Amino acid sequence: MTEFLTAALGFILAILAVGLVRILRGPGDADRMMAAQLIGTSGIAALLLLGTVSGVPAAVDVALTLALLAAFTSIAFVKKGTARFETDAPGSTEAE
Amino acid sequence: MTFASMAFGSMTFALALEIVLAAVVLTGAVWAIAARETLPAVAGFVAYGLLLSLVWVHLGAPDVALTEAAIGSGLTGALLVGAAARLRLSEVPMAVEHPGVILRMPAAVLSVTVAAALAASVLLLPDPAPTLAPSAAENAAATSLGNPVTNVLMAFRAMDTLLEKIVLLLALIGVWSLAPDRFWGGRPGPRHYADPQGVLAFVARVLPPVGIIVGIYILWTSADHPGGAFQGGTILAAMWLLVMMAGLTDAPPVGERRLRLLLLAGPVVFLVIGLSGLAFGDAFLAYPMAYAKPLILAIEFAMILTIAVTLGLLVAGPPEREPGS
Amino acid sequence: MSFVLDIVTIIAVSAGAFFFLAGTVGLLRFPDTLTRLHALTKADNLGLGLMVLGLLPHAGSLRDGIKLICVWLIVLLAGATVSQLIGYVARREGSRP
Amino acid sequence: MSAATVFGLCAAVAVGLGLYGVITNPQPLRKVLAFNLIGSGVFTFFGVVARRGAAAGFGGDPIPQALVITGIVVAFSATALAIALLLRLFQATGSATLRADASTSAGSHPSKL
Repeated sequence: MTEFLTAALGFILAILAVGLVRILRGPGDADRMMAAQLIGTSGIAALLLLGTVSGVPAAVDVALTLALLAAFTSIAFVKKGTARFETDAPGSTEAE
Repeated sequence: MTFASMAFGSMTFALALEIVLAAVVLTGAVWAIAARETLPAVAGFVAYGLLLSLVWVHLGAPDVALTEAAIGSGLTGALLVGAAARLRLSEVPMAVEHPGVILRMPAAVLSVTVAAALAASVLLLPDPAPTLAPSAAENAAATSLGNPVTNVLMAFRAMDTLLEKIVLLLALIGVWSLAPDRFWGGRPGPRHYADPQGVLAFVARVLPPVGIIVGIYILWTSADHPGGAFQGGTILAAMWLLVMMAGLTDAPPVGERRLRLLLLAGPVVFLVIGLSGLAFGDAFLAYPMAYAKPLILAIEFAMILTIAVTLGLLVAGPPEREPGS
Repeated sequence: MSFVLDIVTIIAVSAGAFFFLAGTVGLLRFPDTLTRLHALTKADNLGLGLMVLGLLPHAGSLRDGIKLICVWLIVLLAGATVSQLIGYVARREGSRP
Repeated sequence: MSAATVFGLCAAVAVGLGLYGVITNPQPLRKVLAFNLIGSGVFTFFGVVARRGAAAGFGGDPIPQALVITGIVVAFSATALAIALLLRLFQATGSATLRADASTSAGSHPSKL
C-alpha cells in the first residue's frame, strides 16, 4: 500500500511541476493565477499523501494551515496582482 | 528513519521520491530567481515555500512545516505580492539596469563555490550525529508537555522566544517609524473596497470563523502535538488581513490605545511570569514544576493575540492616512 | 475488511490522480482562459475530494478524519472564490487565446 | 544516500541560487526575495542536522527545530522591515532603484529618510 501511495505522490509532484512551468510561461495574469491555484491544491494533496506514507499524522494539521494560507495568498494574488484595475492601490494605476 | 524497516527495493523507491521532491523544490527556487517579472517570481517563491513544508514533514519536523507553510510561504508571499503590485510601475526602466556578463560570471562562480562548500559539509557531517534529543527527552517531565519543540521554545530556551517577541515588536516600530510625520498615528495602508455582496466579501465572512478555530486548535494542540502560538497566530493574522482586503473592516489607527495594549500583552505576560520565576523559583523564566504547564499555556494564549496583531500590522505596513481621516 | 478498505483507497486515489491529470492537461491544452478555468476546477474539487476519500481509511482517529474533510471543504470554498475572481480577471484581460 | 543527504544538497543549491539572485538582480524587491531563499536554504540545512540527530524516540533533534522556528519568524520581521523601507524609498523618489545617480530622476520631494 505504501508503494502505491508513494507512486501517487510522485505523480502529483509531477503535476505540480507542470503547474510551475505554466506560471512561468503565462501568457496572461489569469493563467498564472490558475496555475498557482493548481499548485496550491496539488501541494495539499501531496502533503496528505506524504503524511500517510511517512507516518506523520500531524501532516493533516499542516494541510489545514496550508489550505487556509493558500486561500489567503491566492486571494491576495488575485486582488493585488490586478490592482491596476482597481482604485484602491496608489502607485498601481498603470494603463492596461 | 521511516523507511528503514522496508526492503531494499522500497528503499530505492523512497529515495527516488525524495529526489523528485528535491527537484521540484529547486524548480520553484530557480524560477523565483530567474523569472523576468516580479509577480511570477513571487508566485514561484510561494510554491517553493509550500514544497519546502513537504520537505519539513519528510524530515520529521511537522512543527517547522507548520511555521514554513504559515509564515515562510503564506504571509511572506502576501507581503511580497503587495509590494510587487505597488512597484509594478517602476519595473519597466529596471530592465535596462540588468547587469552584464562581467558581473554575472564572478557572481555565478562565487555562488557555485558557496553551494559546493555547503554540499561538501552536508556530505562530511559527523557520524554518529551529535544530538541533544536525549537530554530534551530526559527533562521533558519538568513541564509535562508532550511536544519536545514546545518544551524547547517555551521552557529550555524560553529566553530566545521572549527576545524573538521583542524583535517582532522592534520590527513593527521600525516599519511605523517610516511613516511621514503627518500620518503618524493614522491607519496603515490604503482602505480596501470590494462589492459587499460580492464573492470576496462572502469568503471573508465564511473563512475567518473556520480560520480562528483552526488557529486556536493549532495553539491548543501544541502542548502535546506539533503546533504553537506562532503558527496559530499567523493563521489569525491571515484571516484578519483577509477581512481587511474584502473591505469589511479597516486597519486600526496605529495610535489607538487598545491596539498598543494588545501589542504589549504577550511580552508583558511573558516577562511577568519570567520575573516571578526569579522571585518564587530558581531563576528568570524558571517555572515552578507543579504549574509549568498552565503557566506555559497562559503565556501562549497571551502571545497568540499579540503575534496575530503584530504580524497583521507588519503586512499592513506603515500608516498612510492622516489620523481622523 | 482492511482488504476492502485498501481497494477503496486504490480506486479513490487513482481516480483523484486522474482528475488532477485531466485538470492539468486542460490547463495546458484548452484554447481559451475560461475553458482552462473550467478544467482547473475539476482538479480542485474532484481531484482533492477523491484523494481525501481514499486517505480516510488510513486516518489514525476520528479527529484526523474530520480534519481531512475540513481540508477539502476549505479548499472547495477557497477554490470557488478564487475561480470567480480569476474569471473576472480573465474578462478584463479579454479572452486571449 | 539518505533522505537527509538529498535535502541537504537541495539546501546547498538553494543557498547558491539565492546568493546569485542577491548579487545579480538589480531590483531591490527581488534581492529581498533572493535573500529569503538563502535563509530558507540555511534553515533546511539545520533541518538536515536535526534529522540526523533523531534519537530518544523523536523524529529529529528538537533544539535545531526550535531554532529554525525562531529563525523563520525573525526572517519574516526583517523582510517586512526591508519592504517597508523599499516602499518608502519608492514613495520618496518615485523609483525603487539602488543606483545612486537615479535617485533624483522622478523625485516628487526628496524626503528626510
